[in-house]
Amino acid sequence: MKVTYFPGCTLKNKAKDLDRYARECAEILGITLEEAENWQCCGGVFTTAGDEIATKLSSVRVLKAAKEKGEALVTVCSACHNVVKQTNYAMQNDRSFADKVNRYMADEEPYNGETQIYHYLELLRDVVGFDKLREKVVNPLKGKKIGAYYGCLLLRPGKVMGLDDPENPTVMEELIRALGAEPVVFANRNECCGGYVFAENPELAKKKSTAVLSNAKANGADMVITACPLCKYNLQKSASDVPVVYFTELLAEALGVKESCNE
Amino acid sequence: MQKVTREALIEKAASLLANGTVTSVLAWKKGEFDYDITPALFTGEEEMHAELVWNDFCGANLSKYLVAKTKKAEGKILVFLKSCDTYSFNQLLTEHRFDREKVYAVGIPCCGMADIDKVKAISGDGIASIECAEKIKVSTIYSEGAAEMDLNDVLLERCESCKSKKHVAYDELMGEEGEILDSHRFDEVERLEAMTPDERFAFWQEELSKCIRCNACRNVCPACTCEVCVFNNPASGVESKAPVNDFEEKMFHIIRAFHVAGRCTDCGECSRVCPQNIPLHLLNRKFIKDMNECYGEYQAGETVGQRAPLVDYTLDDLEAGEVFERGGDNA
Amino acid sequence: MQRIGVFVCWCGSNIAGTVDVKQVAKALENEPGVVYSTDYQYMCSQAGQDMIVNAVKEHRLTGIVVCSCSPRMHEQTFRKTAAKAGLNPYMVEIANIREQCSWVHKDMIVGTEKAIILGKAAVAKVNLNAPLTPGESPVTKRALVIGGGIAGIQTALDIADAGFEVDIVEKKPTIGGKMAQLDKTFPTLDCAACILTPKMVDVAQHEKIRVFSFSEVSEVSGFVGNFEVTIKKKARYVKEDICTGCGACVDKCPVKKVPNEFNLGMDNRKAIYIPFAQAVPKVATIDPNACNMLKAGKCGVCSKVCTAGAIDYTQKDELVTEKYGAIVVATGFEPISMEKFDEYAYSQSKDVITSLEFERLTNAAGPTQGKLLRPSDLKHPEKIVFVQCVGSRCASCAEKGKEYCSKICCMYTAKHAMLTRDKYPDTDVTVFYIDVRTPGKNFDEFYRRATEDYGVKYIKGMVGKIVPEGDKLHVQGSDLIANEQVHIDADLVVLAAAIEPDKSARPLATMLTASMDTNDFFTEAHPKLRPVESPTAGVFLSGACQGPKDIPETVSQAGAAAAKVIGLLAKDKLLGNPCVASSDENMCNGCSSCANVCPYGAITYEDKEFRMPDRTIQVRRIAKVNPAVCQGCGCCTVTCPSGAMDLRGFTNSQIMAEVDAICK
Amino acid sequence: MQVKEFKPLIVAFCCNWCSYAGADLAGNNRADYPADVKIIRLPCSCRVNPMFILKAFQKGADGVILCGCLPGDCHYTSGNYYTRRRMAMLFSMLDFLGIERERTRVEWVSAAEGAKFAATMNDFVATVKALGENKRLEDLRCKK
Amino acid sequence: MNKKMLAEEIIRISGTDPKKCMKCGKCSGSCPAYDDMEYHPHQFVSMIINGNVDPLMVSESVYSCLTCFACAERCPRGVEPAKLIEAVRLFKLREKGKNRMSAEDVSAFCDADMPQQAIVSAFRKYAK
Repeated sequence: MKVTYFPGCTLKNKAKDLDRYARECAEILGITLEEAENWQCCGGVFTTAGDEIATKLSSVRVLKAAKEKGEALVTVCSACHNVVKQTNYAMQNDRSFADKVNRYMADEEPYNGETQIYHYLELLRDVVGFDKLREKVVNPLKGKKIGAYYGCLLLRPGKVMGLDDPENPTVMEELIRALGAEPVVFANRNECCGGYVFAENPELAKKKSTAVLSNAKANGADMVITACPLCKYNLQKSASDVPVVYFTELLAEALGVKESCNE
Repeated sequence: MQKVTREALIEKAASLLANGTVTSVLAWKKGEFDYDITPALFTGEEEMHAELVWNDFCGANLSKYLVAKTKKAEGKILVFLKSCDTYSFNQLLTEHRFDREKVYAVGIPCCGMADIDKVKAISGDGIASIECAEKIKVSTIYSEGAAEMDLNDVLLERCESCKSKKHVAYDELMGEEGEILDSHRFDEVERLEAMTPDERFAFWQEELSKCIRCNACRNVCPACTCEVCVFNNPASGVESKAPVNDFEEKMFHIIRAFHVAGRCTDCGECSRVCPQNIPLHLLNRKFIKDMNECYGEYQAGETVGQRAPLVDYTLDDLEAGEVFERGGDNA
Repeated sequence: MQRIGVFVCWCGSNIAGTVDVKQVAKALENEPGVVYSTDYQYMCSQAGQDMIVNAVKEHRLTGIVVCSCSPRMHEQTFRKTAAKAGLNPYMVEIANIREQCSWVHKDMIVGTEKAIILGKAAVAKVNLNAPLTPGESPVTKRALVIGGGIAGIQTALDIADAGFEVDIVEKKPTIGGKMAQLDKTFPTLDCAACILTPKMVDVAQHEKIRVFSFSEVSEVSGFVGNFEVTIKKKARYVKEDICTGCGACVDKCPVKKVPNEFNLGMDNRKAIYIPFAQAVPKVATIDPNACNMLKAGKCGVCSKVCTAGAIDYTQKDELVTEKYGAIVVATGFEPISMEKFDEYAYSQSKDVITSLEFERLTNAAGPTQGKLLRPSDLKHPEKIVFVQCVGSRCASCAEKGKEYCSKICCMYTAKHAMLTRDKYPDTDVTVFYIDVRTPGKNFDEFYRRATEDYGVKYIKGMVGKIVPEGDKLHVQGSDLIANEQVHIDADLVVLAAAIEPDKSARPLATMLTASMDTNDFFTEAHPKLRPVESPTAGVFLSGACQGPKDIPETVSQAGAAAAKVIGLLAKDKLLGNPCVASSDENMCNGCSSCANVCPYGAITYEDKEFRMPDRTIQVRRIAKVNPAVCQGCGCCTVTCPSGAMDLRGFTNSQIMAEVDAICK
Repeated sequence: MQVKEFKPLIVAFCCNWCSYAGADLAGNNRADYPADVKIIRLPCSCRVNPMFILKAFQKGADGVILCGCLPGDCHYTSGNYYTRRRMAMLFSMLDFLGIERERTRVEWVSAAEGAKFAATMNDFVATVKALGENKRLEDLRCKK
Repeated sequence: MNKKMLAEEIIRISGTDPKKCMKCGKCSGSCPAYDDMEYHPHQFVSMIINGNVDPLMVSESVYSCLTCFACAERCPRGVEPAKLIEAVRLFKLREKGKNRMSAEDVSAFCDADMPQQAIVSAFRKYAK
């Protein structure tokens, strides 16, 4: 299966490993991530106002590109996923917004949210299947107790994202189990890390990140995984000593390609 | 879309007759003129070779005839259904009007049917013969040689705005399946809605004044299969043989449209058969459009067992007076 | 042709003051069918009625028009008068020339003119009237109560005490329902078991009551007075009539780790079990999903220890069919699942519980023998947080919560908080509330006592997130009055889960053709005036199946439903309303449109043979209206495309004749 | 010559349980509304067949009004909901044919709303009066 | 623009209906930035309903909102206070010269590990 892949700007820079591991692992699982041509930055956050058009056009462009190829669109970064998915939802459900966008992009064929979007985790769960993934694991992560940190962007708004139960998600826990490790459920896994506010108010961000990791630690996690570069950044800057890694790194390790990715 | 040939139809019917699947075949045959094709029941292969017709004038929707024919027939009836006919077929099943077990439905692809008035406009009156091949060739008693025309130039209105090339019911499909189309069938309704009430009144006064109450629209309509029509029933209070006053025709058409509202599949037979060319389908489409807009998209006959908008409700439906306010002022 | 008499009433000066009654009588004299026309001061008086009776005889009248006050006032009176004169009572029509004419118009000429037109319309209608006879149907003098909670129990007892037979169908192995699981009841703090179990015993011992426990209704046919119901008695693998309820089998059963549903899974029961000590019937039941004998054919201990020989591993589900005159629905409620509200960490911590679980934790027969110990480590909780409105008043997402107020939570939360502080005064108790709703006798006083006398802290605000950390539950909520966010490290959190109708209600409603609202609560025939009846004749509603209710309300409604049932069963025959729909089989297409809109399920279809003019026989599907079930709204008549369906007393031609007369 | 005042002919279909009782209450309260309104009593607003309305117009009515129980209060639980859909569709159709939309109306009047009944009738009569005689429905077929 | 029009404009931008609020306070019970806000989520809703928007326009609270959508997800009435806060923030930023952050500010918080996404997001939130 071939899918259109939207890496986003961070994965091309600071989060290169998130990207590398994701591509390599997908190949092993029989999926080719083909990077979209000429993609533009998603903007990092989705502006909920219906009259904000310009900031959402980059998402619409990549969605259209996938539609033209007749492929699904895959994202790895939580923020990109949130922006693209929310934009697509608005294109499907907010007529006046969609009309404005389509008018703005007048030279092209109208787009009404036809593209199927997967977060990489959904790809693993719904397309590959965790049972199949388990079979491909060569290096089971036995004995590791891992907390899955979802943050906000993957899950909320639940009605739009539809990735999982926004209050009681299970996808990453299932992933951890499939990789042979033991998931640690902790309540703060869907609480905010502080997000972009660190730029204004680093103390607030630190407070939030510390609360997340201390809750993970209190529930016995040796390590926390995330899909979001900003979450990872905030969590790592907090006062906790729990290591934070991208979920794709864990995946690569279990599939035995971590070393080759780093060559 | 690849056309299915008459020979293929006969071959299919003959084989089903031969293997005992069906005992009769509901199809079309020539009437008084070449363009006057009417439904007919066949029981033998020879008969079909002699009379069965399948060409650009087979507009007649055979679904309705199943109501009467299945009651009489002993075995199964093979019926050929164009995509639009299959909607009527399902709608009749929803209303329990015939026994599905007694029918073997064969879906056949359709490229649209010809409008004889459009043909005549090109060829002139006095048609002697028509040949349907790549082109439609028409010879008249007044001219030498034949007028040639493309089917696409003389399509019936209902085929120009065809809503679906997909068959929603069949036991067997000949040729390839089509798709539900993004038709522009409400454009004309919208044009009328955009007029002033005076203009609309003038339009309908002009059109309905042509009505001669021949009842052809009712008799052909696949939704009009009542055992006794209200207009023939003295107890209904609207029975009428001859109009009492000028309003009578108007009333006839409103009541007829209302009676089939939610049940009309928009097959367009009413307008096709109207000898006065009154665009009766616009009344039906107005109801369909209103129901779609007010109560959600609904296509009668799409599946068997649907609940039509007028036999359903929600607690927060719009009020009768609000129907005019939806979607801006259309006055 | 009818011979119609017209009687114009003066109503003293009420009518005669604005309407020239003589002129009305005179004008109507010439209407088609009218053979006699007169006026009188008070038509409804004895003298007036006698005048009508005499005129009927003298002029051989076949129809009567009374021009008088509203038919809502005296239609019944004049129908009786007609009957006295030997006429069919439905040959009477009233022209309302008082409320809708003389009282609203001031001008004599205008009033008279209108009164004449109204009279003409009535005459036109009577010309087409036909004698109508109400249908009669017998009444089976037995009631079925579906659900054996407090609602069903009370209804059954009240009906049985009036001398009628009652069967209770309960899907669980015992009757008692939710109330049996409760500890104390508000606002009096009676012990629930103390007031419920005597009633359960009454049920068991009442000679007029049969209990079908561990049974479900599987089919319903018929109509008011004449229902036929098939009851499925599920196999319990114990012969109910032989088992003595001694409990020896339960003691010896080796399968010990089956979650005990009566204690909401907070402790375990055996594979063979009696739900609780006061169960009715007190009979053991084997859980086939847990029993080794039934699963693998190995064990048989219970059979060996049962001296009565009541164990029967070969028992099968059994179907029983019985006739009933009335059916009472008392299917009750369930708390909603907390699955979608995991911001409260219900799935993550055993110490986040629902209020019903809290009831079991404080109940002497519960898993902790009534000591308030938290489930995770059986320690006494020192800080308890109650959260109200969990899933109630939730309009954002239908699959998550319920839009309505669950009504009972404010009171039971106050009760829980108060009882906790009473038994364990060292406990810190906080309640998060949106509004405290206490309409009810002694309810607000009760709630005030919780705060004033027992020191329960009420915080106006809502909990947003609960984070279990270590052995604490970190509760984060808002205090809207203080305008601050509060953080409480609690030991136990109790969620007041919204309540919803029992899941069995929806399929049951379909079987009964009883209507439900969008929340699956049964709809009442009239929200104010017929609150315990379903719109479907002969089906009555008791308890929370109709809407959230507390115990006192449930018991009153149960009694009211019983009174309605008794009123029905006391009749030997039911007289129907003759103004019902009927379908002309010669015109009916059998299209099912009418059944789609019938609110009462009065229309069924049958295949009928018709002899055709050519002597062939044709089978056609046709509609049949059950006159005992039809209430005569006429909705079907308009839906019917062929006009086969008509409404007696208000036929198409009668109404058209009125229209004609008015528009002439 | 004096112009004769136009007296419209109004047919009002009222359901027995709410709006007919509302009309009675209007009478009890001696409310005032024009005698042009003639009420026909039916069990439920859902008994009104579009044929009745058309018949009234055919026979010369200038306006037709349907009154029923408030939504949610129907004596038969759902009758007025069907009425609402049917009449919305019918009225829209009449408008589509160029007939004045003000000549038809549906109003929900409860048994307690005598004053509302009278006010509704006053308003409706005034509206129809302003429209003048019902020509269109009668004349639709004739060419000018 | 008068008070009422301002509130209406903010409601329009937000695409949500504050009148659905039943004043339960779950938004403020959920908010992770509560203590860093002068006006809290439930106050945003209430003040906008009341047309009392001026204090919100001058408050720093809008910049403390993390847009984590916890209030929106948990609101039992579908009011989604985050969208109202976003609308006020946008309204402020859209005024001429009201950008809160400029390129020069970046160096102040930038470090070697910071993901690109962080700068982009901050600009979306703090500048037009």
